[in-house]
Amino acid sequence: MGDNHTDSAVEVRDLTRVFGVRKALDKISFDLPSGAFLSIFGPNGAGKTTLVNVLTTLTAPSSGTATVCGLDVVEGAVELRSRIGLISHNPLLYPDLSAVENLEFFADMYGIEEAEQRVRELLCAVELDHRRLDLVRTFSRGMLQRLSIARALLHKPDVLFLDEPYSGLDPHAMDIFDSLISQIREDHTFVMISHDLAKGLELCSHALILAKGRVVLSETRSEIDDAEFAARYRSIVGIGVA
Amino acid sequence: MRQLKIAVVMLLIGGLLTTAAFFLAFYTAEVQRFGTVTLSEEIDSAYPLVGVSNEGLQYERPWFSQKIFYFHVPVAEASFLVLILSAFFGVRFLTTRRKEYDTKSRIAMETALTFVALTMITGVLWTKASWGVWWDWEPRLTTYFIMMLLMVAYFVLRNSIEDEERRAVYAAAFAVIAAIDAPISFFITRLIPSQHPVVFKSGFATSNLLPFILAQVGMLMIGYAIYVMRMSEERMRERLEVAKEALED
Amino acid sequence: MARGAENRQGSRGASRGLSWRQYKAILRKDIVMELRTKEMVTSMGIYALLTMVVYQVALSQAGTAFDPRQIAAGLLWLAFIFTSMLGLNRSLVHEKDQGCLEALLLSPVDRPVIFFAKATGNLIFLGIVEILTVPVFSFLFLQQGSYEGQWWMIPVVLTAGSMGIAGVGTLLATMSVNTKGKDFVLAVLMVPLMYPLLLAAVSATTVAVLGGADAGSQFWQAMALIGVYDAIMLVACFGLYEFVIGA
Amino acid sequence: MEATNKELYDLVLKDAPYVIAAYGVLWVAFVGYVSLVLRRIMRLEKDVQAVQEAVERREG
Repeated sequence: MGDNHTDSAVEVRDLTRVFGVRKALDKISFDLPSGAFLSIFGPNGAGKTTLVNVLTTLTAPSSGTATVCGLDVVEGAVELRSRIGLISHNPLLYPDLSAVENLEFFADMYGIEEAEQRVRELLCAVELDHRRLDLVRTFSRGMLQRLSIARALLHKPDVLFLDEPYSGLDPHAMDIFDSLISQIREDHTFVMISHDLAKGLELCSHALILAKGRVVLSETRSEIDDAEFAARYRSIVGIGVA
Repeated sequence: MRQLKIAVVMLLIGGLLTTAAFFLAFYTAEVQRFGTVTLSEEIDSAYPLVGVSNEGLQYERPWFSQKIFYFHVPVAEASFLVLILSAFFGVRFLTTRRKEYDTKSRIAMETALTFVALTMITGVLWTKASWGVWWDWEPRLTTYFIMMLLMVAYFVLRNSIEDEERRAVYAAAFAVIAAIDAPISFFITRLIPSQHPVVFKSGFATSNLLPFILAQVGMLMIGYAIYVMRMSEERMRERLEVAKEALED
Repeated sequence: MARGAENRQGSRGASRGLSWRQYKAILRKDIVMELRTKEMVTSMGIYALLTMVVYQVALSQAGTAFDPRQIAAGLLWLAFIFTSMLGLNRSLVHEKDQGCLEALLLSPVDRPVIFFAKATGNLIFLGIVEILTVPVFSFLFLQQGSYEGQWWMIPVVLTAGSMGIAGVGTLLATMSVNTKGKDFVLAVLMVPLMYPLLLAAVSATTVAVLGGADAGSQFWQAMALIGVYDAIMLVACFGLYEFVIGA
Repeated sequence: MEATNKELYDLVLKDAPYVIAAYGVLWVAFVGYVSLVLRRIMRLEKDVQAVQEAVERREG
């Protein structure tokens, strides 16, 4: 996978998102090759969520362009949606439906053929097969997160967006989450928002620091000196952009 | 700043026109008649005797309170126009997503609400003077009341949303739907059979038309001036905010 | 990238089929969840019953000469409008709770599909509550007078009126669920917008209860107005929904 | 005023307070609202000036 579409999974050019005088995103440009893992860092209100919202077609850019999987986020929005997945700190699951019902509902939304089989397969993969008929309401935080990974993978997306996936996870759940992510690491491109610098750097192949809607630092993993990067990050989060 | 000056000039002209209309309404406009009045003895009246009953002589009743018409109706009509303007800017906002249209829509709605409040007050006074009651659930009053509620709801909605952009989108959507609903309420009250008598209609002489037109034009000018003034205030406030933010960096 | 191409073709060729599948999925999900929690129908039903008690208090001093049939339609629609607001709020709160709405918006679904599915769900729940309320109401208040209207008029006007309530209500509830005082905001937005519908519905229902010489023509006139209101408002809500849900 | 028309004039005078009140409310409301807005604009202008001075001081 990922060998015969364009080299860049994500291409962002002069992406700007303004409302009135507030610039949530200010001329952001970057590329992300297919199969890469991008970690986006930045203080609160830096525009991380807005950036992911634009890339996931939930918010339209004010100017500039962004393409994901070679599809424009505005013109190709509907098509693009079936090729991206989101794992958030919110489980994005209905508590009053069972695990199977949740997945089958989203299978319908994505128009997946042979949904039953696919759902079964995924539930086994995230080791929730024994709780498949239980209401999601009764699940622990870790189980929720596993099921939400299954939900995100349902339609075999090319690009996965992770929105602070570690917040609220206990260490054990984190480990399971990590191992699941590493299992699918090969076949997907990842874009992750994180506050957790260590975790973000551990996983990433590319890193980006946003502040006040601008890219202040964009490096690949090999260029990053962990200590220096951490110092940079702290200075940005601490006192804002000089 | 130039716009503000134009607004002030418009305001003065509007004020002049409405004042002129006010005087014309008393000096040249014919006094309309409304119903009859029964008097015990014969009088030398400018108003014709229409009948004799057991209680006395019936004369046509001079309808002095009708003078409220000359400033009540122009205010009401201006309020309708400004509401439609607000919805128009709402549509513009939804298609362009530019904040200025949200501001315009809000200011227009605010102006409209001011005018609606004034229409209500003058209307209630007129109702009391000519029908003897402060309020009557008569179609025009009812629909106007509904329209006022819709406008109040618009501001309730705005005040209950934190996120700036979401507030703008919801407000625009509601402005549009309110502007659609207002005429529907207006027509529906006329078409639904009810126990109330059909609303009377007043005749209209040429001498009454002149002050009415003057007042209408004047009122629209005042409305426009108020809108422009509020807009330039809002713009200034925005610029100030930007400047302050720039200073803090 | 064979799968991508397949997807793309699929989304174009079978988009109508997919929309229908999505519509059914959302509707089925809402119904399953409702059957499981019984949140909306019980809260609306109990609320409707409580309204009946309040009506009894309100009419307790009216005396025997008073014929409740004359205001029955008004009381009935009053109960519907307030109970429906209760239910409408619930119907979107559970979408919002765990961020499910975001997941829904991320899937390749046309926004109007969400609108129609949600509105249909609300219509069904409202219908259930109405079916329960009408007999109870007539049992409690309308036993003295004889029924002179034509019974089939009642379901007709209830259906048409509920369609308007469900359509406009779904749009407004989608807005109010994101506001600070959910229930209050919904009431403030909904009642004035519903005014024309309520007026026409009460007129039609009164004719259905009381009958009369020109009952037929009066009824159809009111029904035509409800139809016009429903058509205009549903089109407007349908057009605005995409903006509202995406914000 | 002719004495014989007194009753009719009385009727007119009974209406007069309402007419006067309506016009008065309208007039007072407009004047009040406009002067309020104008005063706010003037205060804002002062604010703008203060900020401008602050900018100049910083640059200078």
